[in-house]
Amino acid sequence: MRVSRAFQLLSLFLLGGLMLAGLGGLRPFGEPADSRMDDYFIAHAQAERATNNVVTSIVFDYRGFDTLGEAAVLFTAVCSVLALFRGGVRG
Amino acid sequence: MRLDEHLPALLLALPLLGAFSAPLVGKGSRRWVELLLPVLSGLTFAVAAALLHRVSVGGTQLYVMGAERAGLALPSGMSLPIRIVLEVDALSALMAASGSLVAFACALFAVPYMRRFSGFDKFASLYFLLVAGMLGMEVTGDLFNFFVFLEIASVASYGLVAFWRDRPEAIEAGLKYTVVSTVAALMVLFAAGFLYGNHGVLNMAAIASRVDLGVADKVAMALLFGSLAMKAGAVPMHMWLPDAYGEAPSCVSALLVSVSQASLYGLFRTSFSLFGLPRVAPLLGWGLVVLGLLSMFVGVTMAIVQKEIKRLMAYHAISQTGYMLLGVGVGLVASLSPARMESFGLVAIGGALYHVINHAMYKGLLFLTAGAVYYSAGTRMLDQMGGLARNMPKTASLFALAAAAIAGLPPVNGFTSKLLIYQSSYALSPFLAAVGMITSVLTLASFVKIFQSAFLGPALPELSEVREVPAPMLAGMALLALAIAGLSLLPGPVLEHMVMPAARALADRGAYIAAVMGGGM
Amino acid sequence: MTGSMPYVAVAVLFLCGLYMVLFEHNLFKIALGITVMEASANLFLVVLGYRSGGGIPVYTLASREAMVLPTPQALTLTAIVIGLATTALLLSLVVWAYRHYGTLDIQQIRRLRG
Amino acid sequence: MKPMSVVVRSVFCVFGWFVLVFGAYVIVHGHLTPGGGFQGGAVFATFFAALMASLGEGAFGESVSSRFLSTVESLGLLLFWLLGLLGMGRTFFHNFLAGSGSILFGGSVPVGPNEGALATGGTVALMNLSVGMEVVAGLTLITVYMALARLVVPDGGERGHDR
Repeated sequence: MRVSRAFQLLSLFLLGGLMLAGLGGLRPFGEPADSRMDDYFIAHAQAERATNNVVTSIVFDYRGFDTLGEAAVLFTAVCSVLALFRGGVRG
Repeated sequence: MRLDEHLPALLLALPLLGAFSAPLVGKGSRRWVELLLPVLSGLTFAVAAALLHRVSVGGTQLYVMGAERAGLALPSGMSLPIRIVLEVDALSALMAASGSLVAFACALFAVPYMRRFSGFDKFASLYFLLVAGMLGMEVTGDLFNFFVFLEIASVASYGLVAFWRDRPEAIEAGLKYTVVSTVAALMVLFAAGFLYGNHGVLNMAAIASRVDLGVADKVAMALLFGSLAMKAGAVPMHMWLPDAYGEAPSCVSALLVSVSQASLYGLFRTSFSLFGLPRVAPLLGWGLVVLGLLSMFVGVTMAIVQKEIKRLMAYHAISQTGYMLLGVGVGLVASLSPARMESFGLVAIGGALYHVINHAMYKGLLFLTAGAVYYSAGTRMLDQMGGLARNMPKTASLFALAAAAIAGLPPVNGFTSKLLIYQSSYALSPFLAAVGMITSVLTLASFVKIFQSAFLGPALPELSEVREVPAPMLAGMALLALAIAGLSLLPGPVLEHMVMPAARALADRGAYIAAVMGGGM
Repeated sequence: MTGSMPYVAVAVLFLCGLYMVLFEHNLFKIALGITVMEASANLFLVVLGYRSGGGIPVYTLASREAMVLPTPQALTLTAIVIGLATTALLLSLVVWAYRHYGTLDIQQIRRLRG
Repeated sequence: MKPMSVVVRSVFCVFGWFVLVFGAYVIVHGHLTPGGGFQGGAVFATFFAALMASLGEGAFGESVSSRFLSTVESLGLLLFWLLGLLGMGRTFFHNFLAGSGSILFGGSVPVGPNEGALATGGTVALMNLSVGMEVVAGLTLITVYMALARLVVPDGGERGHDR
């Protein structure tokens, strides 16, 4: 029990400290360090992909493969939930 | 349309197709799913093998998702990749081929093995998703995409570990695994966020070309290193692993070994390609070495006292992971000076990568034989087994082969890779090699004990009705045994054509970056 | 005058979630803690994408030229769905754990040891 | 879950349908306005959650079967996968419809702020639809199964493992 409490405190301070240090070391809020990739999307989404919504053009085109993965994660969760409760729900 | 150009995409598209269509196919009859599972797994393996061949002939393959051409990483006027790039170098192709071979063998094994349970279409979906997640982690060149595939593999394995929901232990193992590994995956997401916030890109090669090791970079490095080491099951973050491996159905445990190795791959990429700058290379290298020593020793000592066969094998998996961490760590420490790299660094990395493939094969085979024993004898407790070799001679001989491999007995493949690791780590420090050898002896003792108590000796009266397992299960095990035999009989060609190119690809940080960024920055 | 307040909000959310995951004994509260940590990750990604004075990156009937970075928003979308999937699965496992053990206290759900 | 009071039920029966319309709107206009398949699908699935909360869980079984939902989910995902595959003339996930002039979302848009036209976006719009299908069915399935979880018998009669 003592060891476990020590482990909990250690993880809290380690992870919390890392997080605070990282956030403290990040560039100031509202000033992107390098926005070339995003500026490309903003500039080209309409001409290249005929999409007014730049975010959607990224979600389904520029990074469409991520979205397939994301849909697969949701599908995985559905499959797991159905597998856990299989056999009981009719209809 | 030339198909061979699209191999990296097909490698991920095929298992996803299987996952999405399994519920539809399962509406017809279970028989169709039983056909779909091995056939698509086999096709995936064929694609992975073709990809391995293509990479070994033509060098690193790029695949830019959704671009005009597959190899067009940088659109005109841009010096940064903007799309998701799959970057398949020799290491990725090797890992993908070995992982998909294990997946194929386990799929063959799973068909009769899971016949006693309902929900096979859900099982097949989750299985395909686990394969897709594993392969995706190994071939992607994009940090956020890596996170997405990590999550696919994790969520699928949560569902599969808890698949036998009637056992409280399975639910408990699933819960522990879910909580721990969700937090780890969140850390990967935070790390991707830090790197994006600092550099404005998500492509791993592009990030690697701009890493400046400021505070945020270092934090991202620590988060990635810690969480991926945890997902790979390195001591002291291993507590979820024996539970998850022990409680999952055996065909899944065997595949989970390869899935953990995908995290290991991520750890190697993080240490070498992403952050392998001279300033932090010794730190990361010694970190890997320490994790490796701890895993080797703690894993094997915990394994000796276990009474459940799969739990015991799971602790051995931790201990074997230690060898890989040790080898790669030694290589990373040596990478500071070209002379040391040439004399033992590359050998260490090669040995570790060779051990990765060997381990995927023999540990997969061990878990499958444990599943076969469980299927026939109906028990997982070692003290309730005895004299099984009489009724299950084939399973017993396959088990003996895999046990010889994991213990590192001379003619079998585990020996070659361990020897390479001993040699090279001895060059760095004799202490490392000594720990490795002690671990190896303890492993041998442990497996001699299991073989003697479970398979030899007088047959227990309650086990006299035990029969050999059905043919597809034997076929799955035989496939892995063939792979072990191949790796044992041809160590030279395997090392020369598959493993050492992978080791060089891992060690060459510049080439990894240049493949995407086109050389000059 | 927001300064770095958004980062502070991320840190506070993260620490709250981490504390819950590490120190709570109730499985449901642990699941909530994970959800809070996921929320902090999503907030973190959105915060990274902000550009001072930018509007939403949608051209339909847009009024000003400057737009915030669209990539983090797309990433957040993905991360939210992934978080939702994990939470659903975690809660299903909690339901089963309660059914088997009759409790949600993690100190009593300990059959696997050693 | 028991049905709630008559006030809740009446309000749901009258206004619940607007949730469906709004969800469908968000899905279809994903490439023009903030929103898309995931968001619209989540809105749409709220309808079923509200249905079960207000009218009782029996109401769900009368309206739609989980077998049907599972089919819709798989079909949505397969459509998504297929749209990715069809781009394979160039690469996986290549948007082969955008600006092609095809009547299926093949229109092009002027650069800069504009009022938007529905028939643009190419596969982006089609993928929104397919993801919408998947999310509606998937989230509804999760809600239903977790709500009806207590009906599952703990030892479901499987005797393949040692318990």
